[in-house]
Amino acid sequence: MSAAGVPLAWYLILGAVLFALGAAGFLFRRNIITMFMAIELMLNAVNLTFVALAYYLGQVDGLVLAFFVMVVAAAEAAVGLAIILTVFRNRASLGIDEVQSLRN
Amino acid sequence: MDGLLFLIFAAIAVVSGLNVVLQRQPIASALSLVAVMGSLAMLYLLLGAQFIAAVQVIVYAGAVMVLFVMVIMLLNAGRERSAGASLMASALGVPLLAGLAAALAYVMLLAFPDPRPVRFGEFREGGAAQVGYALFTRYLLPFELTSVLVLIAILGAVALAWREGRK
Amino acid sequence: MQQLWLIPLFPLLGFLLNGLLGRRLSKAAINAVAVGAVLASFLWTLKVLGALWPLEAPHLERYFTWIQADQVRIGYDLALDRLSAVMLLVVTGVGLLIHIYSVGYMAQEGGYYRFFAYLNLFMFFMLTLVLAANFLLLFVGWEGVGLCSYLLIGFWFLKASASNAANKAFIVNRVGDFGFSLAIYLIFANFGTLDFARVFPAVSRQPVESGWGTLTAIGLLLLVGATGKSAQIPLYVWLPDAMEGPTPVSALIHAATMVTAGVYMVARCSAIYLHAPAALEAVAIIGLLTAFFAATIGITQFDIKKVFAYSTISQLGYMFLGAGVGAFGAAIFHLWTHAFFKALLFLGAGSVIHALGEQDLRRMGGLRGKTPLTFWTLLCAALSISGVPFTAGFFSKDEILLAAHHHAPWMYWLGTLTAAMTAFYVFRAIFLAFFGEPRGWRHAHESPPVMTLPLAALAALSLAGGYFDVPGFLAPLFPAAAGHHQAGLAAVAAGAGLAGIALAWLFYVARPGLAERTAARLGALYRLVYNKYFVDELYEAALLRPVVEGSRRLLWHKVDVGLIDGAVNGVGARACGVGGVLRLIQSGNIRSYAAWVLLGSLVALLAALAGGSR
Amino acid sequence: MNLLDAVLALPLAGFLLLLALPREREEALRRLALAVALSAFLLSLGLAAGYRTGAAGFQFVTDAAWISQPKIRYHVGLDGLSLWLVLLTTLLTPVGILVSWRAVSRRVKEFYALFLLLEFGLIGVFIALDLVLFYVFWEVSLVPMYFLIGVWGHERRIYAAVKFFLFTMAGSVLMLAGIIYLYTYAGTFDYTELLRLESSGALHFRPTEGWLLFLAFFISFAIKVPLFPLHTWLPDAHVEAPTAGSVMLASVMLKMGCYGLLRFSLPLFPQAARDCAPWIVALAIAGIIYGALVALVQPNMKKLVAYTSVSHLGFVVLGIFTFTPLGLDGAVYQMVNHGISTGALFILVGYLYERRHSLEIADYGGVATPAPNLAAVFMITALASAGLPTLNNFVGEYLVLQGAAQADFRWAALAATGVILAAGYMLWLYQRVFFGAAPADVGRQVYDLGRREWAAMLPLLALMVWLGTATETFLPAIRDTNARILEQTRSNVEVRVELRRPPLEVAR
Amino acid sequence: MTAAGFLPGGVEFLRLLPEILLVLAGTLVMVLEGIGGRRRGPVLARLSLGALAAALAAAFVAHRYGGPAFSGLAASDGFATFFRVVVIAAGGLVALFSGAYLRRESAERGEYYALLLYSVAGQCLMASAAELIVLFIALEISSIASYVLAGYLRSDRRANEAAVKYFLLGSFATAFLLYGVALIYGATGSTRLADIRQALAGPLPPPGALVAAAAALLFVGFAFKVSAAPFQVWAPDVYQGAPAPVAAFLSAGPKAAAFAGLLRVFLTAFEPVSEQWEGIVWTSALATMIIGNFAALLQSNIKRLLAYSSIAHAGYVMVAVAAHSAVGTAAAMFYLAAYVAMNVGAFAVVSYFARRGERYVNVEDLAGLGWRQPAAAALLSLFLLSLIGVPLTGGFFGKFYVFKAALEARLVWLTVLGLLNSAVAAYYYLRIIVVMYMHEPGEAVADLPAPGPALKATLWASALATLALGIFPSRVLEFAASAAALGR
Repeated sequence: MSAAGVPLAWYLILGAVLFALGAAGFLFRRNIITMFMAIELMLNAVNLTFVALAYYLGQVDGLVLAFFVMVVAAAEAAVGLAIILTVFRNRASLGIDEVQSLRN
Repeated sequence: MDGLLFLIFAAIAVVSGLNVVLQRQPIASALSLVAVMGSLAMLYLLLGAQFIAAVQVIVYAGAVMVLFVMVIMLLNAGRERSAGASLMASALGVPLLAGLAAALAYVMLLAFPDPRPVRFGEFREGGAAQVGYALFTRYLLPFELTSVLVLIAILGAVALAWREGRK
Repeated sequence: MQQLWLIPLFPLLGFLLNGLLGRRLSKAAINAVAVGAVLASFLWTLKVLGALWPLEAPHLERYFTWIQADQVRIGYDLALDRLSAVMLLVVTGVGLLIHIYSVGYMAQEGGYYRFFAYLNLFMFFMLTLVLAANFLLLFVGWEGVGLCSYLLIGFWFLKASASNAANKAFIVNRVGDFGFSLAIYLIFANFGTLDFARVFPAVSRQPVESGWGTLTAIGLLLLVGATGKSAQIPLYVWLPDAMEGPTPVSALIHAATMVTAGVYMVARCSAIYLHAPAALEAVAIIGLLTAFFAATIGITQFDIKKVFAYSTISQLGYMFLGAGVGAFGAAIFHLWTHAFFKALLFLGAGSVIHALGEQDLRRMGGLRGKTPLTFWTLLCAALSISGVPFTAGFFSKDEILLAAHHHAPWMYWLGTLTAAMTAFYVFRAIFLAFFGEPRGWRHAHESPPVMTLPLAALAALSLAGGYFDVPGFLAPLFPAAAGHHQAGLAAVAAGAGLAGIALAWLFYVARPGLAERTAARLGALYRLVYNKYFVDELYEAALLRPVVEGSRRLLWHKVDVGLIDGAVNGVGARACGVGGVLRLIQSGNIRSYAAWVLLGSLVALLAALAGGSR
Repeated sequence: MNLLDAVLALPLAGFLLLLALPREREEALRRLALAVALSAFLLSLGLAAGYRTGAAGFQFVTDAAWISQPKIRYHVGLDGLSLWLVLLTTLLTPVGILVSWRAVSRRVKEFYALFLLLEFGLIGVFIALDLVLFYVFWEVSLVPMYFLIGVWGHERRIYAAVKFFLFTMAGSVLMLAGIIYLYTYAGTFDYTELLRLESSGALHFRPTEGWLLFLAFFISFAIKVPLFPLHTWLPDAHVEAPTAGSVMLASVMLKMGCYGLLRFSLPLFPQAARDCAPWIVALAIAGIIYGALVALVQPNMKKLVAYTSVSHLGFVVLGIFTFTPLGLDGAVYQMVNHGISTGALFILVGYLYERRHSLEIADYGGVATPAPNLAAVFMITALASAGLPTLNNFVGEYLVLQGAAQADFRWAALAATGVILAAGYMLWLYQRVFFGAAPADVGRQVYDLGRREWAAMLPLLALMVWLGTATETFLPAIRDTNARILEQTRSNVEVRVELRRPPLEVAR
Repeated sequence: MTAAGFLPGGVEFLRLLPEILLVLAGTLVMVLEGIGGRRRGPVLARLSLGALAAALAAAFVAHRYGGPAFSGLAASDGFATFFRVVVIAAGGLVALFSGAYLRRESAERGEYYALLLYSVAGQCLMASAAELIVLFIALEISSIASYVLAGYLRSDRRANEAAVKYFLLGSFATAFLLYGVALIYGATGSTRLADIRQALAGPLPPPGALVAAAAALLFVGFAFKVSAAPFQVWAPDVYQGAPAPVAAFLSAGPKAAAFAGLLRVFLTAFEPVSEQWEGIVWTSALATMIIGNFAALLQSNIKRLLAYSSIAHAGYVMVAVAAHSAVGTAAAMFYLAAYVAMNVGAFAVVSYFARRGERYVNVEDLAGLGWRQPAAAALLSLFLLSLIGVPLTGGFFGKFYVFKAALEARLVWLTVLGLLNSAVAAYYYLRIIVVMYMHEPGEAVADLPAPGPALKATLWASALATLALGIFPSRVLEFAASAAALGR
């Protein structure tokens, strides 16, 4: 199985695009959970970049980094969701736009 | 062949990524995020990172996303209502994002002009063995740190989610 | 060493004693201190003069350094030459008489000790002025006498008019002093010293300035100072108001001594003026104009002291004329005689006021019988000032007019006319006061001897004072006043005086009421003169109000509060405004925050890609 | 630890001591503060006695290490310029304490503590020979004054205090920038070292640099002086400050600016200083006339006096920037004079306020009748500040104007008008307050000077006469210091306009 | 190659002793929290204080045995020691005065102290990390703990909001940071700062665009944590919403640690390409100062005001970074030390004053404090004066050194503008003093209890530090200078 693949740059560009998409989600979604998921999307994009670069450099380190990113993401998820929970308890809503009592 | 695979999964990834952004229904976003992750796992395989691909599916798509879905269900977060809006975000959002994507993509093209196609199987370091070895040798410190991190995550989650009532 | 410094010192001690302890001292003690101090310096003056006679060369005494300006020493140095000798005699002599007179005059007044303290202080400064051996010390005396005049004019400070007059006097004098001080700076800058003994020789080594030059500038600036102190056009306005002060003050300060300081200073600086003809000419013209102009006003006044005040201005004008035409000796001569008869006039007027408690000529009349001594002494003074032959005034005035004629005939004629007017208004005052029927006063009484004795002494001096040949005495100091004696001119001048007297007789004794009719006929002109040509009003409108209102409305309200503070507060407001705008970033909305983060990162990204953009 | 350090340390010690004491025992606090201030004054007399005129360089020098890198040293010393200003400070502090004895009744402890801290800072400013040390004292003196105005002041005290602080701060940060920038050139903060470098020509800036550096220092000094048009903080600060505050502010703090000009601006940046001189002189003269005119029409006594300060300090700046020995001597002399006479004026106004509780001139009149002594003292002070010969201000003004006349006669001519106006506003003020018949309530409220009030005024009156007549007590030290400063400003500067020699110089 | 080469030797543990101690202590506290009975709060508080003290000592031990650790991923050098001391001290001060506050809110539980200790541990590690991924994880440890702390009062809506904002934006920014790591990894093939430096300085440097982008993205990540413009947006809301002690903590430890990371990364790894990022830093510094100071002018809520002030101070430090020199680094270090002392002190007073439920957090509420609680007010004034930068306080020499560094780097305009900014800043700090001393006491101070011993201790400690740094800064500065020579 050896058909011409695509240049590495494509993977990286895909990563960039997904990163931007994640950012877009953070910007345009109004549901806290969705925003959080958008961040996860961004992290995935970064991971893709790591992996692609690992391939490019022929090193395992990139993969290790990707692995750590996953762990961190998991940890963030746990705390993040807990925080979201408390917000929901106090506000009975996940609408981010309701969460702006702190302002000038 | 693997060029085709790339295109397919890249397409899936982008489309479901878009879906994450466009869906007003959190659960839908969650599911499409799972799809993104799945396709990314495939791309990892293409890049010869079997171990990461596996972890991606098991931990990420599996555990983390399940957690998300669970919370969504728990708080039965319905369609989001649009209360108030951010002028800043809606006005600048699209051009900014476009700019960001463009800039990054441009950097990539500039930095990796090498036209040689990515070939499946060229990179053989991606196995669990190699990753594991790296983890427990060169990257011992961060690995240990992740344990602390997870510990904090648990502690934090407890500290926040705990209800006095249950004492 | 003749211990010249003792001469001013005695009055200073008198001042300190009376000033610090006066409130606890008895009247007698105060008198003793005050009069004693002046007497002491008078006697010491005589002693010194006796010792130094005939005082060919100036006698200089250096005491200690006052200010060491860079390399230049400005010291407490006193000098005595024939010029200052004359002044010393006038100041201490007349001063003594007036001190004695005041004992009687002020007997009933409150603040007795204050009065005599001030009077002594004045003597101190006046003597410093006269004895000063350099310009700065002269300036000390100059300002000091101004201060005392301020204090004494405002002696009755409960009266607004008094304190106003006092302020006016001081401030107008300050305008003059402004010129004087500039002259001093110029002298120092050009000659590197302020000592008379160094400046004048240096000056006389200069060529005579044909046109405009430093010396001329100095001369004119000095003249500005002189016009202030000696009440010449345009700065004479303070002197009439100064009559708010007690009459002895008017006599001592505003007739005999202080106001003549200007003349003294001009004479002292003759070296400069002789090398700056333009400046000298200015002196002459200002003097002449003042003499004439003041005389016209004098004719129309009814306040007896005002009449004499304008007469003083006029007579000072004469002295300036004299100096201006180069007859410095004559000017000082007139200063000398004037000191006697004008002091006498004032003291006499004081005695009258003391008798009636009234200053308005229209409410006097017929006092001759009641206060004969005052009358006769006043008459002597009047004759003398009118230049009736063989009185003191005759000689001095004659000298001046002669010199004037030699300098420029028209000056002589105008001077003569002035002389006539002088005679007229003085005798007008005499006749209105002592002749005719009493107008509105009940009882009057002659003053006590402590007042009349000085009157008598002065009367004698104003008759005989002319026989002391001051010009001759001063000849070594000044180039001989040109123009030999011309009997004709003298006769004309004397005639003019007599004519004036005759006219006064006609108007106020022979044909009472004629004056009113004439005044009515003259109408507008009379009113103009009667109101002193509205000069005060003019100054008020043209100088005072613009300055005050301008400062308040424009400088303070507009510039200070409006512009500068406005700008400052504006900056403050602007800053807060910026803050207000920046606060808008903090909308509290996460997604717009995210947009900021995004914006920032994109900018950073692009900037970095651009390869670092400073 | 020589005498000078002791003089500096004493107030600081007093400050700490006061902080430690209980606030209830107010009389004791007052006494202690007075004792400290007086002993500081007596010590400083020792300085005057021990000062050797003509000796080169600084005296009573202490040069101890403070901060290692960059080298910032505790380097203090005294010369003819600082000597009298230090004495002025140490003299006026006890006077100020006496003046506030009854006037300050609340928060006594803090008041006197801050007052001593203020003295500490002020003395430090005048003796610091290290630029950073100077800046430190400069700012330290700012804080207590801010509190004195803000806490013990009158109605609009807060506005005034903040304005005062911000004005000074805005200036001083620029100075800080200047100091540091200078360091990046010279590699030292030490004043004497800098002088050496400057005169050896080691400090050559590019023209613009020199100018900017000069301005950085100049602006902060000009604000402090205050030089027209940067003066608007002064009237507010004065009107609102408590009497003692006004005294210290007018008498000493304003001198910090003038001192800075002489100590730093001229010697360190001679070229720029000479280049800017005409403009600065223009501002100074504008200030002289402007301040006098505005003072003329003030309805509020303190404001009036404040504006006279603007006018008087215009003379100082004028004198400094004539670059003539006379001008500089006069400027320094005038600093001291103004300290004495304006300080006295503020004290007297304070006395009036204590009696009538108003600063409005309109609320007074005829005070001379119930309070003849007060009237007499006020008269002498007013005359002093109006520049009457034999009193202090005359000498300073004469020297300044004479110097100005040597540099450019027109300057003298313009500036001298300020002297006329001085007589105007002073006598007019005096007339409206003291002359005339006293209204009933004035007669009731106003009483004559008390013993403590005399005690505060007498030394000042004595000094007015002393400074006015026996100038040789003070001038020699000033003279040779100024000579050195001028020497410094001539060093490697091509003087564009050489001073006009007398065209008619004959007395060879 | 064998694993043996990678197993850390004993000394390497010593080099990370502070972190290890803190983590262990945190865990211990957490466990005890589970088993301990009532009144355990104060005990745990003392325990954690002890742990922090020990860690402080350990920091010096680690310094004594300085050197790389764990195959060069971390390093215990002077730089690390300096920041370890700073953040541990900050954590200690906060822990010291948190107790009273938490008791008042009846929320003194072990988790709080555990999280605090963990967070401090993370910050220490940030200071000593020599490799990007370690740095990243350390950052996450510090951040996640502080996210939770921000929302620690879970029933308090403001706290929730603060937490969620902090968390979401924080992880958002983290993503950028990570992306930057990825790019630099791709460019140089390593994430070790030393290697990166070599690669960038080496004969055949990696593609400039990639490096530039990496630098930019990394800067974004750090700039967010130090709340530099335009990434400061989160700070005011979070500081205002978070409990006062936590706000104090956030403004001190994480900020200092993030600066440590920033300095280390940019002055070792990216030093060779400084021209590519100094412009960004310059701009950000200026913007930060301006936004911080000017926005603070109109604040009425004192916590928010202090938040803006802490933004402004980040700007000043950023000026030192912009100088990118050893002197600048030393200046930044000194500044942060001084800043931590005075800022924690100020927040301590606020937390003491706020009362239950933070009723009184407006500037006006402080009216008359100066005469009701002279000591507290005087110390607060001291801190404020130090924040203004008045001499004889640490704040002054902080600014002094920062701008000296800037001028030596010829950043003239940045200096002038910065100094003018500090003059503007004087206004809003003075306002607080004005209210305390020049306004008549209001109801807020009427029933104010005297400060407790712990608070007193905190205040005096901070005050002493502030004064010490202001009067005898030499020792600290010398140490900073010796430690500042990064990557050389």
